[in-house]
Amino acid sequence: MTESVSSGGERPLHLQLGLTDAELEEIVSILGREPNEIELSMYSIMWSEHCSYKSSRIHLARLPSEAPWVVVGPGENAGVVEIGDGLGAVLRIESHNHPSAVEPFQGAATGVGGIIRDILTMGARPIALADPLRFGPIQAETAGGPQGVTEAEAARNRYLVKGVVSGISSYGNAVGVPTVAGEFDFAPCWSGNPLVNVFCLGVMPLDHLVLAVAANEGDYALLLGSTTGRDGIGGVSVLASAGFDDAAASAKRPSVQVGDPFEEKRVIEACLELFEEGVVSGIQDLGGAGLTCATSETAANGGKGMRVDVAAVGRREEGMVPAEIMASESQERMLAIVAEKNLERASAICKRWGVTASIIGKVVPGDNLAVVDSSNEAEDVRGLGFESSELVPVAEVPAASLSEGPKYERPMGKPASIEAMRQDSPDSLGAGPPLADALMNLLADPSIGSAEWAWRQYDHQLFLNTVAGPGRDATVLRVKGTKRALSFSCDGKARWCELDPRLGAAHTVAEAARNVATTGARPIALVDCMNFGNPEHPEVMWQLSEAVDGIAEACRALDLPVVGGNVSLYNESGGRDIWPTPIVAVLGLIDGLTAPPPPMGWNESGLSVYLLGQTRAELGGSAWAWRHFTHLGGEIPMLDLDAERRLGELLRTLAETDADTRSSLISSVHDCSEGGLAVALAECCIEFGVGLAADLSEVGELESLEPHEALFSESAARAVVSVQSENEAALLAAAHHSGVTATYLGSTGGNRIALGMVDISLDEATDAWAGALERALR
Amino acid sequence: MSEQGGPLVAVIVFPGTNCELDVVWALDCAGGRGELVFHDVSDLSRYDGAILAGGFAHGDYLRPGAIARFSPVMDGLRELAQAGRPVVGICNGFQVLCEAGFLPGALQKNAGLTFICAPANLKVERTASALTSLCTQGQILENVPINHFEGNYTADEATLRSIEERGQVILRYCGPSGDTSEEWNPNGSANSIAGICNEAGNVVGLMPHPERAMEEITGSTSGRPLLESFVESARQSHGAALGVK
Amino acid sequence: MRSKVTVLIRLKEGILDPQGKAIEESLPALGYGGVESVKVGKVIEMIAEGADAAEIESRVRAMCDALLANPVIEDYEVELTAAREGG
Amino acid sequence: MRSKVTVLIRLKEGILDPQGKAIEESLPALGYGGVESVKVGKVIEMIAEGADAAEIESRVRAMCDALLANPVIEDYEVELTAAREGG
Ligand SMILES: Nc1ncnc2c1ncn2[C@@H]1O[C@H](COP(=O)(O)OP(=O)(O)O)[C@@H](O)[C@H]1O
Ligand SMILES: [Mg+2]
Repeated sequence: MTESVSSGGERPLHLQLGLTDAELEEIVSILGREPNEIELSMYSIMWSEHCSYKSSRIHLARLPSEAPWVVVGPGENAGVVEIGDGLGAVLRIESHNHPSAVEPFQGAATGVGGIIRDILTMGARPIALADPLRFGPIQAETAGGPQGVTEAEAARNRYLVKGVVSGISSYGNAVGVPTVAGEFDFAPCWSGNPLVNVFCLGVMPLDHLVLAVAANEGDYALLLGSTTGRDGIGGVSVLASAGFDDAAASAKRPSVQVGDPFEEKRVIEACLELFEEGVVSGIQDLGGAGLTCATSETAANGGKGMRVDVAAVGRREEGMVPAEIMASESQERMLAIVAEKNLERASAICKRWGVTASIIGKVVPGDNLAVVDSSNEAEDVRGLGFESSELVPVAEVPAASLSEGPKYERPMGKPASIEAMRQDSPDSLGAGPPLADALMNLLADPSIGSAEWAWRQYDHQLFLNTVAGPGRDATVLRVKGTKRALSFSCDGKARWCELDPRLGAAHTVAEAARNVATTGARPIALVDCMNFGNPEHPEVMWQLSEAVDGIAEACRALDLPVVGGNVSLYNESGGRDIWPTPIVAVLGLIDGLTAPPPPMGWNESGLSVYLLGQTRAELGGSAWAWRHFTHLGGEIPMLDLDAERRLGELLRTLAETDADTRSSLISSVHDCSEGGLAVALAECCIEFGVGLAADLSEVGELESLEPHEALFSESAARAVVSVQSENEAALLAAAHHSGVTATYLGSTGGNRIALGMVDISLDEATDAWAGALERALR
Repeated sequence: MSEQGGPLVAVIVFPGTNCELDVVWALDCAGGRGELVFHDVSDLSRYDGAILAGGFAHGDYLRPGAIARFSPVMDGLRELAQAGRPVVGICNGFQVLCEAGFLPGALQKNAGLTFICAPANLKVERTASALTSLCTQGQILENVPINHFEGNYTADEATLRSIEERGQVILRYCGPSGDTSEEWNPNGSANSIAGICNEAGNVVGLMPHPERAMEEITGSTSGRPLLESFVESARQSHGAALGVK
Repeated sequence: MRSKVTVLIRLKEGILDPQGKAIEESLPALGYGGVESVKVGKVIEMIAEGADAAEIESRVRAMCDALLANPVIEDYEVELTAAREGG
Repeated sequence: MRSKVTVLIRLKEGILDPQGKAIEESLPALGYGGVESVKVGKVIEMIAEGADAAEIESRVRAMCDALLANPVIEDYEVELTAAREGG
């Protein structure tokens, strides 16, 4: 926000700050008086969409969040689930969409920094990051991109992609948390409003769990880390919670924040040592709404009051007023609540790591957050305003009223266009281009082809946990000191959600869970990032509500508790709302990992290849229709959650590694998703450069399929496996036992991807797929 | 040497270092015993050798290793080096050793100007060093991860000539069959240099991360001969005189 | 005309400079006190060929906007020094 | 005396400059021809306090030798501009 809080302007201050008249009335009734300017600014940032979830809260409440293994569910900085051996896995997903649209490198970098602090705040060492990303097309229509995309637009999107990826690389690598997974998708709806979501995973001894509470009177509030500047002031309400066009984006430029991974690294190590020594009684990261949020939430959670002296806050800019200090979103800061007897130890630990720690507040009786400013007091009192009850606060409000915020039940309405879209079946498209061309095109599509260009720039091995790294259906990380491993996958299916947000969101969950199952893991928790358009549009609220129900339904069916998430609204591009883009991350647990799980592809000749699951004529919302016709219409594939569940269980049994032989029943496993069976088979060939001779005429025993349907249909609940001939009988028995159809497709070998109805060169396919993203970015 | 287990190795931690726990883990795999030593410690006399772990000491701000080289621990490292005990800098540690003048040359940004985290093949060019004594001349170590933005080894002509003549290059990037031509050079390093040593061979710097290639389950065991050589030379230098006695 | 061109690129006022900060913090320990507000920027030098000084300058400015600087967080300055051969 | 000090750090002649090379190679594709010998260096600015200009300059040179530049591959230049307050 560029206007200063005290500036008059013609419009009343509360409106300038983004509060409505009704919200102002609510504040007056809470306080029993008119708020002053500082109080008003504190309410405005805390009651922004980004901090208060005012439009989404009533819907999020419908997500199932309980399971016996959930230690901390939604509502805290991150979810915590028990994984055995006294350990907990800590997970969270966040978005940094709007900052990344303005400055892709720093926007993505500070997004990484922010999510890491959320994990750290629980008491855990952050051990892995993942970045699901969405951008506008990076190829103009003339270069094979979707219809209507100009070269200028594509060039801008390429700039955003490169900036975001190098921001993630630069910050993530330097801060010392490996980035082990990610995801790309491209479509016009994200042009100018990229989605930069970040997932972070931590592991901790459960007895180190710390919460964001200030429950003991007399404890001190220590601000750790970076100095406080004007950067990001109002970033929450302006950058993250309002749609913007190009002109406004330029006006907001000065509030761009720069990440300092070195400071964050020191903060991580210092905090882990503080936890190890048990010297903090509560801790909260400073993210959106800065000190206002951290102080009010810890006090409210502890049922206490807090007194904060802004004069004690170390600043890097001159002339900052209290409202600015309380609102600043300067990065790389944490608020630790420390008992007096532990102050010395805490300071010593911070000093050793070169982390500045200043006492800025104190836990006091009552339930108010009181802000004092002792900068003009005598020297012996200056910076110690939290100790004296004489100083008159410059702001004083009930702490809980800031963090609770309003709750809206915004009007909802099904988009008028949706029925027409669903009726526009892909049947009208005919058989499309020649099958070989279609397959090559899909492999070369940057949404489908290899993302190695990106993950080569990410340190994905640090901590020596990465057993299956980026590029796989799911990432597998061993948990050192135990026999266990964690597996996770991030997924989003926006095209499907645009056609049917409820079913599409449910599919998203199913796909992530299936990915995790291919590594032999049992899904145990989910976090979601709800990226949607303008909540003031009833269509968007309908999409959000439907998507929540879809996620809830799938989670219930698959026994998956939702342990946290994030909501990002006002994502618009060219005045149009983005496709509804819920992104989920599913975490799975492997109890005994003795060897890497089977790879996605086959690495030898002579293996038998089977398709598990059933194929229907389901091209609605498919990559095939989109890639060749920029067509989005028809019904999306059906979802049989029971079939997903049975397939998941089967995959787990098949992929499990035997402790003695250190091998599993199957030689490879890969699920079918974007691009259907043909793309899945091609990817299996590409991984180790071993071809396939198959016959797909048996595919689709339920209905007779056209060749392009057999190849590119995106029916759910399917996977491709390969087995040694001596294991075929066991595979078939296991599939039969799980009630999963297994169809023999052919056997591995050679240098062709020969699928009967189509036959392409493995070398050419490899080249198309491996260079897809890098070529498009040139 | 420690009572239990192998030689005791100081694993140096600067603020911003991030591979220290990995190096301790890998030393354990190689039969040594790593102990974290913070950069403010200057007496390393109880250690049989030292490894400067990778990461981003002081954020790599200004230049990688530029600020780190002023830490008190550098005195201790100098003493170890002079006493002939093995001192190895991995990645960021290599950058620190060059900045501090333990090793010639400097490391610049990769020729492709992007960070690279990828497997590389290495050819052993000299076996008389703390890191390669158990290797054979010309041995190819497959799939040893590299993970850096500034790993492009640079030196002026005269320096390059001198280190080549004195056989100070211990590892070069190569293809699967040992071809060290430009085609296999991932970062533009002069003469495809991946690692060098001092004349005595006890001070070594390399960009690749042998500690990431110690176990089948994480993808490669090609780092083992390197770290096992290191542990062996630490074992042999146990008790070597420190300073002028 | 051939001219040597120097472009100085600096972070805008108010934008955090982590490098400058790290250098400033480390100087006192190395015995170099009395220094503050350390900022790190880039200098790009090149030889440019053009019709005249004005034409060269405007072309280099366009290059700065498009590629050399990040206008969101950086300012730049372009200076032409005496026309000369070599770099 | 307080003075603003500017330090220019450049790669030595003959040392390959990957950044400069990358910029030089990408310019023609963006429609900016007629440019060669692109070199990228650093500019470090600071406010230094000292007895007089000579004392400040020699102290900054010492900082360059010790920390700011890497003598193996870099050269530097120190310039004191008008004494002034603020950064
Ligand atoms: N879509 C969602 N699904 C589940 N939980 C959510 C969702 N969005 C937000 N939450 C939960 O609401 C809480 C508040 O989120 P937020 O204010 O973004 O936290 P922080 O201030 O730490 O960034 C978190 O516990 C988060 O997990
Ligand atoms: Mg938080």
